Amino acid sequence: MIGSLLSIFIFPGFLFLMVFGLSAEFIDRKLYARLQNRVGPPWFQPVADLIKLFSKEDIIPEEANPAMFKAMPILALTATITSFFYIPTWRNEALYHFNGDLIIVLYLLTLPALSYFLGGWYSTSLFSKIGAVRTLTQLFAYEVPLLMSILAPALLADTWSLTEMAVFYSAHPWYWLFNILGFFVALITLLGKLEKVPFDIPEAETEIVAGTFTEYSGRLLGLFRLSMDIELIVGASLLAAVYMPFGLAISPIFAFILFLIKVLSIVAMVSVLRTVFARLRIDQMVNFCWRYLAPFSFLQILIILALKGFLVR
Amino acid sequence: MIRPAKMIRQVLSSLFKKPATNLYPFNKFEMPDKFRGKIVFDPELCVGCKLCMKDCPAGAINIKKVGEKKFEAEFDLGKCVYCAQCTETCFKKALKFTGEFELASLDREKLKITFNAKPDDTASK
Amino acid sequence: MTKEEDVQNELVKKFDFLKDKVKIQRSRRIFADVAAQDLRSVLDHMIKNMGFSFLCTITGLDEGSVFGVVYHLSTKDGMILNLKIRIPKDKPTLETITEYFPSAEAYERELMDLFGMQVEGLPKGSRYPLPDDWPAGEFPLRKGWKSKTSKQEGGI
Amino acid sequence: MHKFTVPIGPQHPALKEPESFNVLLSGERIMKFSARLGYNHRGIEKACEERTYIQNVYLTERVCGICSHAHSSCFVQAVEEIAGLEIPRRANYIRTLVGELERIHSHLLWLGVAGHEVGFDTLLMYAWRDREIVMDILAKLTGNRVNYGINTIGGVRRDINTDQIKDVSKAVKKLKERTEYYVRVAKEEVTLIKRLSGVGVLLPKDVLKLGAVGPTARASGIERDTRKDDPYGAYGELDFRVITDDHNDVYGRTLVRLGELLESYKMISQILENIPEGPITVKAPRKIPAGEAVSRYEAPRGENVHYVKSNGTDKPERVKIRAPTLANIQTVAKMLEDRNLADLPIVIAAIDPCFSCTDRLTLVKDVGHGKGRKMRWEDLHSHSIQWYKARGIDFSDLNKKMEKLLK
Repeated sequence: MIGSLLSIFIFPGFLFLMVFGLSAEFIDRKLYARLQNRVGPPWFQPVADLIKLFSKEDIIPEEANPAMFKAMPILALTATITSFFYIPTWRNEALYHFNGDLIIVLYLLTLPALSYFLGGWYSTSLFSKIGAVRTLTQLFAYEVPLLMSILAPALLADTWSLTEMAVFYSAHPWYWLFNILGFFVALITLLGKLEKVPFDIPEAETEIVAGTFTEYSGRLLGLFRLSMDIELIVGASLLAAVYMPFGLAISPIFAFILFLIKVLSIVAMVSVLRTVFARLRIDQMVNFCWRYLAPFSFLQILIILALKGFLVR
Repeated sequence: MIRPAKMIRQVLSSLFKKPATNLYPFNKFEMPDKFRGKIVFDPELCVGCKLCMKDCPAGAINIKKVGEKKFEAEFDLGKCVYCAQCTETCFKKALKFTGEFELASLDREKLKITFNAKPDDTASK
Repeated sequence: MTKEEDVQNELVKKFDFLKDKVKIQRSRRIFADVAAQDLRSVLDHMIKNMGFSFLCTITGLDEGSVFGVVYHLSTKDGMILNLKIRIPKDKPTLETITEYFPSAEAYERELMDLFGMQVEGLPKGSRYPLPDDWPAGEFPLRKGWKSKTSKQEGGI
Repeated sequence: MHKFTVPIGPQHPALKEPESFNVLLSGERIMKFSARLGYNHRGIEKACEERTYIQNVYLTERVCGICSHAHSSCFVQAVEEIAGLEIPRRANYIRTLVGELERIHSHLLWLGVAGHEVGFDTLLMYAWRDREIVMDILAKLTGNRVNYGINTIGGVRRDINTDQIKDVSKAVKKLKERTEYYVRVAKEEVTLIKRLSGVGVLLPKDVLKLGAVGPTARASGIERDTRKDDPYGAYGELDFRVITDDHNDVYGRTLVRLGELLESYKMISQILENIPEGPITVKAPRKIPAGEAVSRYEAPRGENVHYVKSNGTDKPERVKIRAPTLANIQTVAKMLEDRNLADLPIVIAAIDPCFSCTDRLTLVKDVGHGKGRKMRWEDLHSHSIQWYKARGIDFSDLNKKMEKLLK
């Protein structure tokens, strides 16, 4: 009991994720600034922002439903943290695994988007309502390509569990190269899930103030910010686990460092993509996802199905 | 031809360049030599014609007579717009502008500075 | 015969009451005084067949006993004709010219707010440029009106 | 679809200056758009009547931050025309040089703001980094980065020496290469083109009817440029092309502004090559004889019109300032008909609005009490309660709730 409590709260759990999330946010912002030829924030900036937000008073709008208003940030945070336990990070098998935990992880990763929508809708302000509706429309646009592109490696490994996929791919070393196309589709849809620039339409500050987070302030906004940082880490480690399953059998220390490198390289890719694109409109984003991302992920599945015939089990 | 992420080469190359921004309070940026900053007044040269008061767009300067042929300028940096028109209007060249521009202060009264005349006795003048 | 003289002759030929009212100040600048009631006919002629297709702005003047209103119209090649009319201060009414130039609405609202002139025929819209809680009866650009901002707040 | 009105402004991240728009939305579609201006009203026209001509030169400079030289040159030209002053050719050249440098600084600023409005912050950072080159040149030439104060009645206040000319030509070479890069980005960056083309459409016939000026009109194919039609300063002796475009939308305006940047670099190198020798100012009388004049200036946003009437004293009788944004704002309502909300910031930013130019009159405090007095927070608080109570809305129980809260 103590071991699992320890692992939930301390090591691969809340504390580790918070530290890792904040440092990933720092790396993201510093790289984003350096790409724009700016100096960028000091290392303690994300922590300072969090402390500032937590020390501020959080105001709840009068017509908003206080229960739901307060519950949404917590829901977003818990969903992202629990999904981290099912992802095999530096050992061949995750903390908890059973057949079907791939679906659980993907479901838990859509819960934050749902909580942004409910949080925005229940704060009854004009801007957050428009932002909430945009979050949902964006959710439907990027969810199908993401699911398809993660399904492809699972099909190759014939399992629904992330851990068995990791075992399968470490047994057949070069198979993960077939999923490269799925990796790029997943990377772009990850931008949509994390609401980074090409798809940060729900939080477009020049159009609708702060979108779903307009009415949030103080601790609740701090929780939302924290859940977004951790979601960045969880998304990146999901992609790392599914698409880069190499080097897991070596000694724990090297495996851990390799895991850090993989996640930080994905975070670096996200911030480079964030720098070079302008924000799309919601209708452009939806037809981009359906016209380009979805067909590519179907193509990826076709490749996998064709390959399954030849590859020896 | 149209292709996505056009600025990618420029953006990646600036990773290796020195950032264009500098941390202002820590390393200061020097202004060009003839930059119009704070105005200074030399009581010796002033003859009290008050032309500068007439020409100042912001009404920031106030010349007071403190003795025979001795004048004192009361200057409100809070209202001055640093156009240096007074330095040109004054044909006695008693007003000059310096390059100093870091004049922010929390209290409006501290911005009112007075250049008072030398307290030597008037007999010697 | 420069372009300015062509415009001058055509105006004088078309409207004899403009006999000696049109004067050329310099190249591309013509000033003309018109009586208030003839304004529309002169405007109509200038827009339709003299190429004055662009309204630069409308200026209001407080000339002691009378209000002056100057319409600045310009052609494609840069010539400006300034039509000046005078309306009595006790009955300062004007007709709108938004059917020729929709953009005139903002300039005419300025006349109403700042001088107290009455422009008839203006479409419904918010007032410009003064705020809604501006005390009625205060017209800042009239000569007699003094602003109350004290010296400390930057008044002269 | 449920319709609701979205108030945008007066304080809104997309708007750099206070102006308020009420947008009637159904879903994402904009059905009706109404603008309410006048928040940035400072009473410059009335203030001009209370100040001498010399003071007015600096007052008209503060009509707007980014086109300060435009307004002060326009005013000074009108006064010189009334007083019949013939300013030396070298002063004309220096005035045009600073005017073109200001156009470069204003267009680069606009390029960054447009990038920010469509969420392309990298373009903002790079455009504003390159803008520093031209700001430093202006600080070296005129002694200040924004309000240059180079104009005076009868000429200019500072001369330009040879090594300053070398600095300017070196800077212009660097800026030319950077602008060509931005033209390539504007023509090839997919997401930027997607966000800019087809947005804020303004047909040529609407331009004339609604009276649009400057790049907004030129992007719809109307060739109106005051520097060509009504040449002032040294523009008569410079050869340059009026950039027009037939996209009729925000993308066209971007290309027109970038094209004008390239034209400005050509003009500046011409000015630097054949700037004539000679004095830079002519003695101007303090009292200007009675008369009136209309002067026009092609500001970065469009055509400035100044009407000055003098009555022989040293204070003008009437100064009328018509800024380009006042003419362009009428077209925004037309451009936004049934577009969607996401386009609103970029369409408003596309006419490069400068609302401090547009509103220019006095905001008076406390006229009812005769003399202006400072109101502390408590007086304002109690005053507002009396004011509302007089109108039948009683906020006083609000006080009790506040006290309970504060205890």
